[in-house]
Amino acid sequence: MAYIALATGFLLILIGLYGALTHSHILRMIVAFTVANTGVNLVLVGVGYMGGRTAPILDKAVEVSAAAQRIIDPLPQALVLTAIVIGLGVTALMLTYAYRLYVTRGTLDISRYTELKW
Amino acid sequence: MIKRFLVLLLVLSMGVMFSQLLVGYSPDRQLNATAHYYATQTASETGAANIVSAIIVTYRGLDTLGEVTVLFLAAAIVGMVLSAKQGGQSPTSASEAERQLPPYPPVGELLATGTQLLVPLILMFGAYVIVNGHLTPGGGFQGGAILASGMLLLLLSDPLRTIGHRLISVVESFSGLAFVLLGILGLLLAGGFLDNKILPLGTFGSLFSAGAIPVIYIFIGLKVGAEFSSMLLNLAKTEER
Amino acid sequence: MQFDWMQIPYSLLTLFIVLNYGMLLNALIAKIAARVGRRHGIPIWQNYADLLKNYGIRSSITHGVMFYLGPVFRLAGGVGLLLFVPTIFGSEMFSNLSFAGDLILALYFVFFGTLGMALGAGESGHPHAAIGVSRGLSQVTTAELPFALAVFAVALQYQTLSVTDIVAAQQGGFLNWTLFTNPFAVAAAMLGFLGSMMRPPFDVVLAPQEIPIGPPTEYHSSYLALMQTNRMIFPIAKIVVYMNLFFGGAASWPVFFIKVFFIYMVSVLVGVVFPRFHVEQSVRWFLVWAVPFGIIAVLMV
Amino acid sequence: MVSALSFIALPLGTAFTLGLLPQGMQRVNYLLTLLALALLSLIAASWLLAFAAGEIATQQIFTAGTTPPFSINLQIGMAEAAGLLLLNLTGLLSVIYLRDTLHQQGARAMAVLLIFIMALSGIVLTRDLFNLFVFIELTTIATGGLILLSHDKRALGAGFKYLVATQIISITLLIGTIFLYHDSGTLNIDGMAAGGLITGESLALFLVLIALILELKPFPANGWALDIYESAHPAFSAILSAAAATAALFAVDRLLLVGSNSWLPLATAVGVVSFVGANLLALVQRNDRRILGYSSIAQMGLLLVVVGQRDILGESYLFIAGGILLAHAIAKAGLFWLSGIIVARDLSDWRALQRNPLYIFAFATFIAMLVGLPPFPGFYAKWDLVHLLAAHDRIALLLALLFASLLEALFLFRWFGYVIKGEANPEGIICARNKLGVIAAATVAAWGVAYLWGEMALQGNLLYSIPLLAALAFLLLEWLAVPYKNVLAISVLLGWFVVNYADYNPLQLIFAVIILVGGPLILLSSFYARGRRIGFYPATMLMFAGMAQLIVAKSSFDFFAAWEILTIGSYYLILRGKASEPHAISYIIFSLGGAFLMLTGFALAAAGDLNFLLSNLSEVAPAVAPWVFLLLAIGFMTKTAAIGVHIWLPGAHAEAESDVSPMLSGILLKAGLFGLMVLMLEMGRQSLYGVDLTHVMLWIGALSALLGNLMAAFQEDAKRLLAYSSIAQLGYALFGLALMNHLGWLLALMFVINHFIYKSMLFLSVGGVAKRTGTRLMYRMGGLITLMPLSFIAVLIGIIAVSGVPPLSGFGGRWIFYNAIMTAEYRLPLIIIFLAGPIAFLYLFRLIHTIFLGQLKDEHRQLREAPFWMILPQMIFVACLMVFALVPGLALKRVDHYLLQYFPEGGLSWDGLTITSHFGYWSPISIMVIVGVIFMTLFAWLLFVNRRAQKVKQFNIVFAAERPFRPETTHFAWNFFAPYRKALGFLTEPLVTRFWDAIGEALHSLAELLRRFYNGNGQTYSVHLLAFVVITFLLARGVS
Amino acid sequence: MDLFIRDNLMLAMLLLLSLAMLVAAFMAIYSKRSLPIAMLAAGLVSLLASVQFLLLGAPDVAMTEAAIGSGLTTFLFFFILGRVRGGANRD
Repeated sequence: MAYIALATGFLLILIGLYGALTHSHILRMIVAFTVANTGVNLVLVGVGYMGGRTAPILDKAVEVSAAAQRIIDPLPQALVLTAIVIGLGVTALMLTYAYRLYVTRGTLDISRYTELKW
Repeated sequence: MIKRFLVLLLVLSMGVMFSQLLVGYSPDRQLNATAHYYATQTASETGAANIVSAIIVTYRGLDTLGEVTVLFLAAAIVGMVLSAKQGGQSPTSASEAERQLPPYPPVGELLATGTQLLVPLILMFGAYVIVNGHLTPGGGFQGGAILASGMLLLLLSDPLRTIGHRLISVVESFSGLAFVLLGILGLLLAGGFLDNKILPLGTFGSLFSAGAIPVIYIFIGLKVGAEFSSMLLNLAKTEER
Repeated sequence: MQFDWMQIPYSLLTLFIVLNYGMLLNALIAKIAARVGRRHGIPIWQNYADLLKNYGIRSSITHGVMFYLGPVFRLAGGVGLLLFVPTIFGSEMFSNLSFAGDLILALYFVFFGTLGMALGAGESGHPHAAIGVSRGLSQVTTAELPFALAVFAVALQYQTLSVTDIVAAQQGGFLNWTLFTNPFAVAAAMLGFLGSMMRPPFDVVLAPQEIPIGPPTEYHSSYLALMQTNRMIFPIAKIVVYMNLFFGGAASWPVFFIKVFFIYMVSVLVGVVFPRFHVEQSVRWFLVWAVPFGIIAVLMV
Repeated sequence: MVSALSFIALPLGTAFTLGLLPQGMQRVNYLLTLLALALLSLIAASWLLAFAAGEIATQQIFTAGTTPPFSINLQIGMAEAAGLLLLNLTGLLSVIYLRDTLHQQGARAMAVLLIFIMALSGIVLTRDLFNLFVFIELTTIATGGLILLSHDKRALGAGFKYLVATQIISITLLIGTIFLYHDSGTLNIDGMAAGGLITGESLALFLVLIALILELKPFPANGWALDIYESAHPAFSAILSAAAATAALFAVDRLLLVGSNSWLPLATAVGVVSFVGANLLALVQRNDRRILGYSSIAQMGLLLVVVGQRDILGESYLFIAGGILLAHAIAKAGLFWLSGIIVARDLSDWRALQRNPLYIFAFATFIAMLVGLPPFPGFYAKWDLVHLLAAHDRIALLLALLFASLLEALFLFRWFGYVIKGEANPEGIICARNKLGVIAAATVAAWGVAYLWGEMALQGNLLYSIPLLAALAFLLLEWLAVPYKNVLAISVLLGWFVVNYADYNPLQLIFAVIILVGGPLILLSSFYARGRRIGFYPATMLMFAGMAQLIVAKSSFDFFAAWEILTIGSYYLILRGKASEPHAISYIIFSLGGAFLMLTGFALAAAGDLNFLLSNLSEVAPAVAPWVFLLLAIGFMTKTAAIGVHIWLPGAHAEAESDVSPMLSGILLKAGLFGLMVLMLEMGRQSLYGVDLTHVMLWIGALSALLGNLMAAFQEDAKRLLAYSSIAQLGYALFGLALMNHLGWLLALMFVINHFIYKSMLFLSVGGVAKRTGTRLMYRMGGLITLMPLSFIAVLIGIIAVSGVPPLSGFGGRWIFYNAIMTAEYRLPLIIIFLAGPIAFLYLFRLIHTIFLGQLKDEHRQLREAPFWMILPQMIFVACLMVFALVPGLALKRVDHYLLQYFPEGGLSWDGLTITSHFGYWSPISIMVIVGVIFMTLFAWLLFVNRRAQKVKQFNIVFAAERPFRPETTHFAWNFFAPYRKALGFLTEPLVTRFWDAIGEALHSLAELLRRFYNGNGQTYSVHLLAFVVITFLLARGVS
Repeated sequence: MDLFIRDNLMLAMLLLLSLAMLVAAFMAIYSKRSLPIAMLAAGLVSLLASVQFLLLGAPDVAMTEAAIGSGLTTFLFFFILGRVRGGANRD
């Protein structure tokens, strides 16, 4: 099952990258990147997944003593949590940039922002 | 077309790399040493039932501090980007385009009433998620996001409502500061920076347990909520220009 | 060899002999050349007359210090060259002042007069003098080249730079002359010799026929006399070097007179045969025809 | 010790506090920010001091009361402390610099800046991979915000491009991280490295590494970064370049530990490509900030190479990496800060710096630091790096690095040239006190680090060398007027000579006299200058300091350092000329190119010995010895301007100031000869692939002599003529050395002395004339003999001496020359040099004729003799020449005996008046007397017969039936040797010049072509980035 | 046996979800005409991912992804889209 998650995640990343690199509309690029980011998150979780185990929460179903045999590796999940929040931060920033670019130049075509080059 | 093809080629090459990763991957049968430690020691060391929360708040607290900072940064920068000081005035073409936009349609009755009903509920739910972060799924981030969505509703229902920006800013900064101070307290009173044992661990599985984790989570929640809200507010203000 | 006061009168004697011989030889050669051209030619004492006349002319002008000193340089160069080389082999009396330096001194002192002359002419009021100088320098530098190579070949051959030693090595029959032991060097040197004698076909520098050009036309009276004196001495002095290096030197004055005469004649004969060269032509000519001989000579030793 | 956690907690706390303060309290906010950064810098400094003093060992800081790998830990050691100090100090200074902007932007910007610095510190400190990711993301986002500090509207676009690029980087990094975790079971980097679970093949490791490397903005996947450098606020660019890159480097360095060094080649390869590529592209840049961006990228490339070569650098690793890093950081930050006070963005707009010599000093310091000149840390670091590379046979890498360094020097020095030369726009600079303070701090830091690195260097601190200090001291004396400084300079040089006189061996003594006595002699002419002559004395003294150190250098390091110092000094001197900028750049490039070859040579010879003694050159392994010889010889020959590498000389000498040209020609060129002497004495003959290298040098010497003379003959510019003549003269000297026999060496030394005397003299006279007439074109002059008789005498004596006509000292040279070649084994090059001989005559005559003889030009009728102070040294030189002509033994006898040690055969005998060799003899005094007597006799005779000669007026002449009325018509001056040119001109076709021009052209075209690659589209940049990852991966896989 | 069915059931669900996500992702990239649809599709991907997280035993992540990834992000998108409406068509 981990393989499915991983494969899906990878495919999402690839799709996202392809979209980000082929669309010249800034908002579409950002959308594509969020897809890719979702893919990354999926990969992260997928890597930590272990078949037949439960979520890393110690409650009545999972006693502390048996935890080592029953739960899934919690670390990747913690990482993903962080990654999601960071992703949001970056996305928000990019979106604001997009807005601001639009306000100053009136276009959202990235190929128009080439006044700095060479 | 050539560019698309090139990109496709590159993406496929990346795919090949990923497939190699996939082929080389085999799921663990046993928890590795790190995970094993978390599984066995979390309860006794931190007193938190939700191991993920324990990791986020304590073991990898530094990450979380960074994470919170990311949001803080994002909010601050969104503010900076949107503030009019930078980059001069917008060119006429864009502002004309904006002026031609039809004014926002009046908010429906349903939404207005729904908001008034829902917002307290949402805020309550957010608080719950935050406070129970060390026991059940959820925590500061999720709860913070929920708090922010409440704020969002408020904004939607009345775009012109001025919410105390100053208040949000103070909450944002204060909770951040508190987080850092708690961390330093850990350094001073317990085993290290962000150690949660500055407070008694309490009874495992109860609300008031897990040392400082809930406290920290509260601040995180407040902070995350405030950050999101401030971002939204900043964005909302753009409309008035 | 050390300096001895007696060498001064002896050197002056050499100078005197060579000067007179030069006067006569030049006149003789002019006459021969005239006869070849079916002209009558000058009397044999013409050079004496010219010299005396020019020294006697009272009116003279100067364009400046260097103009004034030019002929002095020139003649000092000629006299110095003569005196730095032993004239008669085996004779203490006529080894002149050669204790001061060896072959190299002779080789470089040639330029002393040239330089002075060029400077003097440069200060004259006439642009053509400078043109003559520029041509003359261009030509002489390439003409000296095969000679220098030949000199070096000879020096290598005999492993010495002392003129006396070189002559000594050539004694014992004419087959020992460098002319026969190292014909390439001699060929190179003789080709260079043609150029440095300022005779046809390499006399565009002086250009007696077409236009008044070059230093001699600018100098007059006693300046000209000094230069004429030099023209009597310098070729002989130069030929003495050649004679010593390539033709076995001279053990006595008669041999000296004969050898010098024949060596001089070489340049005269060539001059009669060839048309006059442009300077760049002669420069190329020396490089193409004379220098290779010199190179071969140096490489073969 | 304050906990290292304060580097994270303190700025964060401050940043949050800023939000708490009510708005409108910008001053308080600003002070808080300042205070926090100052405090952090202090803390970092205290850590660094503690480490340096050896009080503490590397420390781990745990968090969350648990040990790693279960919690995140930080580590601080010496390197980290230094890095932190650098980061926080840069931050602090930038904040001071940004005062106004920050006041305007408010608390948010300050908070972002603080967090940025915090995140960078975090990158340096953390030992946890994911934590690293978090900090990197923080820097990314903060960068996105700080770009907006700029007033440049284009910054917005640049920022977006940057964000897009970082998205791809972070995706790569995250994927790599999680798989590394999966494979090793830990996120702790040390744990990964120690566990041994991660093999070199690990793709995950590759992804992480490449992502971190991409953070360093490697060429060519760096378009986004360049745009930021160009458009962001310079103070931010300073942080980005100095601090952010530093932090990223720490990260890369740490990660390379994992996988047991197997990815080091990757780092090296990427580094080399960056270093070469970025420097290449910078060649065609005109925008100052973009060029700084390129340079930053190049420096990062270099550092990446250093990191990649860690396996062979051993204990020197930190010293080298630190040296280069600090040099880069301080210089780059300083330059960015400087760019902030310059109004316009073209490189030539930096001319505004001319307004104050202190700006120029700062600028020069930064440029020198970037290039890696002594005494800055980059110099020591490069020295060690090159030596270690050579010791491990990584020659190709070494050459690539040096090539790129040369490119870097090219564009940096060209820039420097723009700044020094030309008219400054007085409004081109806006300075505020805070900005100037920051720049001053950077300058001070530069020198401080230079001192520090000198202290740490094995080879000893260059800043302790008294000559260098003396030269630098003249910087402080700049406010004095010329006469005082001149007196001081002369006495310093003479004093140094007197003090060291006893320690020189005869060979050194000859050079010492030329440098330390000859130098003051030429300096006498500097008394004519008025005002303060800013910049002249430090440069001159720097050159002399280098020379003085060069001749006494014992180890290759001292030698090389002295070489570099004299090169810099002379470069500044050359640059002072009016139109000398292009020539100065070609001089410095050829000099540095030569120096790099030397460096390689020394490194090969040393085989890892960082403090290699020159005397050990004789014991170099036979396999490398010929290569060492070749490299060193080429290096030295660049300075002697042997044909092929001569093209810098004519312009440099011609365009230099009147009193500088003689120093350059008479003194500076001798450095190369000295080097060759040392080399050949120690190494003797070497042959490579069966070719005897001394034979090759023989050819080069001969060709230099021939072509130098020939080109001199066709010049119209008097100083150029002399310059070409120098090429030829040094060709003779080179030839003499290459003969490798006693007389050959004596010949070379004779030329050294002679050339110094007469070329200094000629340059002074011609300089004086040029000063009076205002032109150097000879055909514009004429007839000056009456107006400037003393100059004329100097030139006359000079040319007689140069041409080798007896009785002056030049003849001595020729005589020794002939004796020397009598025993030579090779004849063909001799023939070439024969060809050269008479040609000297042509140009010398040209010189004296066209300037002094002929007709006086109308516009020159009012001229006076050259200034007294220029004539005085000339007359002294005339006297020297006479003395040397009469008694050459004075100078040569001792050397002759000394040379017997090395060449026992063929010495001269110096009995009485006559000097005798195996082949011939020569009596200078006799010659002088005889010639004098003959000359005087004839002169007296002429005076007697021609006592009433009349001086005629200029136009009192007639030719071709006309009375000339204009001087031009009576003075044949232009294209003097036309026939000669027709016959031999083909030899002077500027083939060599064309060759070098073509190389330069090709490089520039290539750069112009390559930079089209940066088309400005952020998306394309991302494609580059992805392509970079893929291609690097494929290559890495292909190799392994 | 029970476990086996549960496993297969989960597998099927995961596959289905993955498929749906990929389709949604393609929509997000390929919806040529409508930007809002692309944004919605991206949000959908995120939402489906959060379900998958739940299945993969990561409830914390699921919550976060749902709240932040699909919720706030999508909202932000629309917010900005509202501000720049018309910009897309102008070029």
